[in-house]
Amino acid sequence: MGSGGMVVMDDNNCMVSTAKFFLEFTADESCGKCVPCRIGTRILLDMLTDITEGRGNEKDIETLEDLSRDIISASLCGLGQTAPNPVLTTIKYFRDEYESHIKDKWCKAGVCRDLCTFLIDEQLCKGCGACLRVCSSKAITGEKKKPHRIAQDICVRCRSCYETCKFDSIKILPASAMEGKTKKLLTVNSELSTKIW
Amino acid sequence: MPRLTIDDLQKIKEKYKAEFSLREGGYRAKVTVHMGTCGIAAGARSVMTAMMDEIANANVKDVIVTTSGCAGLCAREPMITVEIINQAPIKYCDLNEGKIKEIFKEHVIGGNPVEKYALVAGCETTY
Amino acid sequence: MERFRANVMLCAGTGCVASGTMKVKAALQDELKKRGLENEIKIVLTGCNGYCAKGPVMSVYPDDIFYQALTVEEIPKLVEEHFLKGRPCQKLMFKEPEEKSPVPLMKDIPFFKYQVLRVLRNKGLIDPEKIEEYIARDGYQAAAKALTQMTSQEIIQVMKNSGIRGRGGAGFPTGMKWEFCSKVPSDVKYMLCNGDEGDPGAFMDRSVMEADPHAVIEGMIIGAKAIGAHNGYLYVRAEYPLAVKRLQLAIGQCYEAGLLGKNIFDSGFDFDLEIYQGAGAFVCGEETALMRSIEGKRGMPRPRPPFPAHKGLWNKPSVLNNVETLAQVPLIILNGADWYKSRRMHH
Amino acid sequence: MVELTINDKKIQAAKGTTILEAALKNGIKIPNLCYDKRLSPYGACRLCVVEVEGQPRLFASCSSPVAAGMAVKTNTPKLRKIRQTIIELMLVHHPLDCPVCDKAGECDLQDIAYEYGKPEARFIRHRKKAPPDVRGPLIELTSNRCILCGKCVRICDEYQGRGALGLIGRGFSTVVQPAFGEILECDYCGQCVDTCPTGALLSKPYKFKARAWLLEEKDTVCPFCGCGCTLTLGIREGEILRSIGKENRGVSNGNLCGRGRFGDEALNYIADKLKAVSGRYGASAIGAIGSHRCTNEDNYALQKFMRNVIGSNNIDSSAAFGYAVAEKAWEKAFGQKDHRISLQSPLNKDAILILESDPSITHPVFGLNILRAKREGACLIVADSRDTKLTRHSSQWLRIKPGTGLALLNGIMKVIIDKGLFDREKASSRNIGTGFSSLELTLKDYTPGVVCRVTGLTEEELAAAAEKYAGAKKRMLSVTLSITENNKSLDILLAAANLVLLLGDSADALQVPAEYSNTFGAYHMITQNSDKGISEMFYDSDSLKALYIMGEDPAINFPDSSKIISRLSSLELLVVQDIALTETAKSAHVVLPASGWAEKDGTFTNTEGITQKIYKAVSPTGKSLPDWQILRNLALTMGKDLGFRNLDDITKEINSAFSLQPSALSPQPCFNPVHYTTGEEPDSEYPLTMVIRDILQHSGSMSTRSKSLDLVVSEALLEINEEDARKYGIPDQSHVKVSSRQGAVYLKAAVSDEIPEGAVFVSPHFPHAKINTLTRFSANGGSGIIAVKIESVK
Repeated sequence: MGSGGMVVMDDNNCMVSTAKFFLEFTADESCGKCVPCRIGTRILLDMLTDITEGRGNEKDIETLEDLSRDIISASLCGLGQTAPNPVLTTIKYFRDEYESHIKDKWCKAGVCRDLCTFLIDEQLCKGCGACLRVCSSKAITGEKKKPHRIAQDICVRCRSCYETCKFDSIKILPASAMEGKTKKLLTVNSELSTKIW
Repeated sequence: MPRLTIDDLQKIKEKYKAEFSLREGGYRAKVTVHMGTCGIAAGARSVMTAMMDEIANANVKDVIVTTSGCAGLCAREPMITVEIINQAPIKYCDLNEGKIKEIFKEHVIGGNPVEKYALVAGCETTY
Repeated sequence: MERFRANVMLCAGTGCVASGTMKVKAALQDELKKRGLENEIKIVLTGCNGYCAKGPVMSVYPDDIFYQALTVEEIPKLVEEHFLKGRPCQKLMFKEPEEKSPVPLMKDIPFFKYQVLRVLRNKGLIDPEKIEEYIARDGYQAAAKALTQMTSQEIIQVMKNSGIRGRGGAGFPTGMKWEFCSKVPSDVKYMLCNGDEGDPGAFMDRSVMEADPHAVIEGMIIGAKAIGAHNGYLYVRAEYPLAVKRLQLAIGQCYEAGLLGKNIFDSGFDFDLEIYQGAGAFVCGEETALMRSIEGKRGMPRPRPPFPAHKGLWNKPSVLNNVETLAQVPLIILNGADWYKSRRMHH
Repeated sequence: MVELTINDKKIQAAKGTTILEAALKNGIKIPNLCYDKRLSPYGACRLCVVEVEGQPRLFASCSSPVAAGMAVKTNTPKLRKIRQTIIELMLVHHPLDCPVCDKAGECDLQDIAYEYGKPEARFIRHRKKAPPDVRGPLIELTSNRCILCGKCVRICDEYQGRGALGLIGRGFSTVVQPAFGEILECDYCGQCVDTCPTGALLSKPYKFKARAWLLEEKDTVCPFCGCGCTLTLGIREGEILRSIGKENRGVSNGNLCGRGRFGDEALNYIADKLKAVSGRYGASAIGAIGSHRCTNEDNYALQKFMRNVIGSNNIDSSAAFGYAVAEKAWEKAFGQKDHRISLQSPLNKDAILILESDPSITHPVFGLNILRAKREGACLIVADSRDTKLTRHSSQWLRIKPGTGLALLNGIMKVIIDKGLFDREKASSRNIGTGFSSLELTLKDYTPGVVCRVTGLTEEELAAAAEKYAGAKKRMLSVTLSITENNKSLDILLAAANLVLLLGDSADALQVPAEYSNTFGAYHMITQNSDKGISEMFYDSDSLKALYIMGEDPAINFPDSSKIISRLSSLELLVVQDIALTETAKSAHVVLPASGWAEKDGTFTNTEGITQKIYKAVSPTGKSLPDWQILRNLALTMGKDLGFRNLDDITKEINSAFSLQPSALSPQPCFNPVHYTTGEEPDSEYPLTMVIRDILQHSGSMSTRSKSLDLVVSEALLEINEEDARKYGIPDQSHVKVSSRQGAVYLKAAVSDEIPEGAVFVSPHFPHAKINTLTRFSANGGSGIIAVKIESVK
């Protein structure tokens, strides 16, 4: 951003969402004077929103880069001249994340709720109940010391269980992994888990 | 506050020196009063007050007083440790207000440990 | 004068205040009084220490013990143990994640350990609401030097030699900026400070304004002298009420002490300064938009040229510097260009 | 000057000019949407970006000044790409409703999109759906089409100094709106409409009238003020649909005010109505009134407009009440036209007879010469009911009853005839038309006894006056006549002419000055040879359907106000062209603002027949224009050309069309014996005689608009004799209600010993006093003495 500040993030962050966060800010804060900043940032934001909600298409990355560069060259002030930077740099360094969002409809960090499914790997789960306790929507069930399960139609994909589990037993899979099966209580067997990983 | 001159800046700085030697650590000497239950029972509180009074009366700005827990020698309380920067710390024991005056004058100000009250030199520093 | 044997520097930055600094302070006062320590232990409210996540925080001098996540409930025990018995309270000390033993001293905490404080040199060490404490830390010495011993050209030369560049983000050499403006002939010029920090999650300017408002003002006085301005505005976003309050207090103290207004330090130099509160548009941090905002117009950037050094606020030559940049100015003037250069970060 | 290259072309440009300006000046086109040369650089649309050699960043050419040695490229692939993107972005939300947008065909956005746009759109998003803001009367705001170039906001604020528009909101939701989102409260200059590069701001009257490419454009000069802005009229099938200002055209260079831009409405309206009235009732149903306040050129233009464009000969001026009457008498008595007086005429006279007039007030300089003649030995006989400055300086004051001057004249002639104080032979020789014998017969009844009973004089007074006047070597007789005075008429002038002829004097022994500075001119420009005059237009019939009034206020100045107002309000079209919103203008369908006399050039012809140039002394106020220009533009609107383009053209035409020399009629003097008729006799119900007389400080209703003159006399006063005041219980300075058989008005009473018993005097000049509510119309000029009653108002 403008002041040259630094934000440290780890792999729990989705870079598409991160770019989207900054674009939300700049699109909102654009004064509205010059065209590239006023409309361009808005279009970038809309495209990123589409990508994070599963509506991305293959040409998007190219379009994002192209539009970003035009906005940077054409904008009147520093706001527009830097606003697309988060888009360009996240594409530059985390292109795979964009690709997995667009092609696989999969947000591997589990941030984009429409692009992920949280499942418990039965083989890793010790049945400690930690995830069950933090689940605010009561989507996780299971007896002590036995593998727990996440009810997909209740899960709001808040990531709490994922962050709580000390055994890495909670896996983030693409939303499509559960297509057609969402009404049932599900666990994922390690076979499926490893295949996708 | 009246209009300040450049000299006033120095005067204000001087006036706040004690306070800031506390915070900045620019003090020359540190007196640690050992205030374990034993020390308090033996009169550490009045020893500390006496030391504070001495410092205030002498208008010395580079000496700080701090407290610590039991020094491990309850029988010899009240005790203090005097540390002059760059010298070995000296522990004094069996103190009273009169001895404090002497220690302050000879050691804290004068830099010469008062051997007759000293317990040991070169013990561990406190926090 | 009262002598205190210990100073408790309780953080009163926005974050800590939000976490309960004022309640903690009241509890501390009560407890110290109860124990008869109120004349031995002094409580000082400071600016932000940059550790808001674990607020309220405080450090105790001379021991330099750092406490975090204070609660009202912990206070009686803390007072008894630390201030009476001299046994610092481990429970409230910082612990590295995954480590068991606490780190008692602020200077040993990794977060603070490697910090070399220049802009924030007075952070946590002074009460930002007391001009005397700023002065006790060499405050206004630089302004005195600049106003009484230096010419505008000399000030600008020092700034240029130091190599300081704007800390707002764009990194334009500050000395050059001042030089451009100083060369434009005009009766009226403006010295402006940009405190419209709007980046999401950025609070470095706020912590300077809250912890050491006088440093910013002193920087502005020096800058004003350098460019020949007699009027200044501190543009601070209204979302920073504490910063606004402390700057307002500081400006009031300066006027009282003759550090603002007419004939500062009998140098014949006049400088008036006031605060202008921004309504919270990010774009008003942009130089030209900020000036339009002060003019009372819609805050939108305008094309350059003309550059503000020629036509800025109300079309008069103006210099706008970031809070952080200005807070460095007194240091550079006092310690010299070479000192700054030797310590300069590599951009 | 600095030298630079643009697209490898070497160019010289003044220091400080922007790259865009330099390029445009040298015929190099750089697309732009937010640039307007009247405004300071804004740099918002970013279409004008250019590449400068050695500079990594693109420069917005509208806001970057030229520098020596600069190498600019305006049309590289990189720039085309950027512009394409910008247009693409603009069109993401711009509704593509060009088929129903009035701007289509002359839309900058459309043109640039055509040049730079690309056929496929990468971004398909919702379009804006705000309903158009149609609340204002003239300007419609469709913010969906707005590209936020800010030109409207800036031209209103920066250029017009009005600031009626503002940008509201931030970022993507920014919109142009009237301040505080209320109804557009503006000057209606329409500058925003012309400067808008899209169809966001449109002229409401023009909406859906025609596609831009179907309009025929004609440049003309705006009629509404002295600026003479260049209007570009949009005409389709002979109808003016709009008028706009175009950059780089004419004196105004694209700037117009609301009058010019929306004002064609007024001219179009008048033109249409005039055509309609003429079509339905014939041209004779249209009349016009000119004015002594307007120049000869203005009046000439009016008559020419009426005669050539409308085809009507119904034209007159207020001279009908004064100078026209004198002219009629002149022709009847002396067989001459163009009666004019000489201001010097009183000098070197032995006897001067003034009848019920005070030239020292109505024509002060003429009056001064009368007083000077008296000082130099002339016998000054003043017949007046009122004590005036002249009566005080007179050799003999004949204090006759109000309105009995004619009886006095007949009495004097009877005495002269009876006493043989004239050359009978010479008088008898004037026998063309009515002869001397007829005069003698008519005067038979005017014995001194009868005359003295009517006039209130003694027989000695009468005889002395007759002897003195007849006995003088060089004589002069003067009467003033005007629309505003009601105690004299054509008859008294004829009687006076009889006296002149009886004594064998030449025509210039009778001096009847024209009323105002250009009454003489106005009469000659207008009234001659007209079909319907004021009496036919207002008083006789209802045949008039449309009336064009230039510089006159009949509702106040003409007798019998209620009749005038009812006639005015029955008209199908009343156009008033005046310098102020007069009483008459209040009933008008259209009011056109004209320049006052000090605001324009032209000529006035005074009572001596001398034509003098008047010069523009001050700039016209607001949106006014000289009358002749308004008429010319109206004629143009109606498809006819009056044939002159400037004042000189008219002056030349006047000189060739009119000879202001005395007419070539061979002088054929003859007697016109007239009987004295009483006016309205006072009776028990209306016991007082009311006389309307001019006062010195004012001159018609216009001078009452002078603040300084109003400091002297600011109120219409009813002057009343002390005895009468006591009798009717009227204290000085109290308010009274004055009623006649026509109506009633309220005035302030001034008790005065200058006034004879049984009479009251009022001045006609104050519009708010509405004196003509009380009066009646008389075709012989004047409105006749009327009987009134007065009541104290508590």
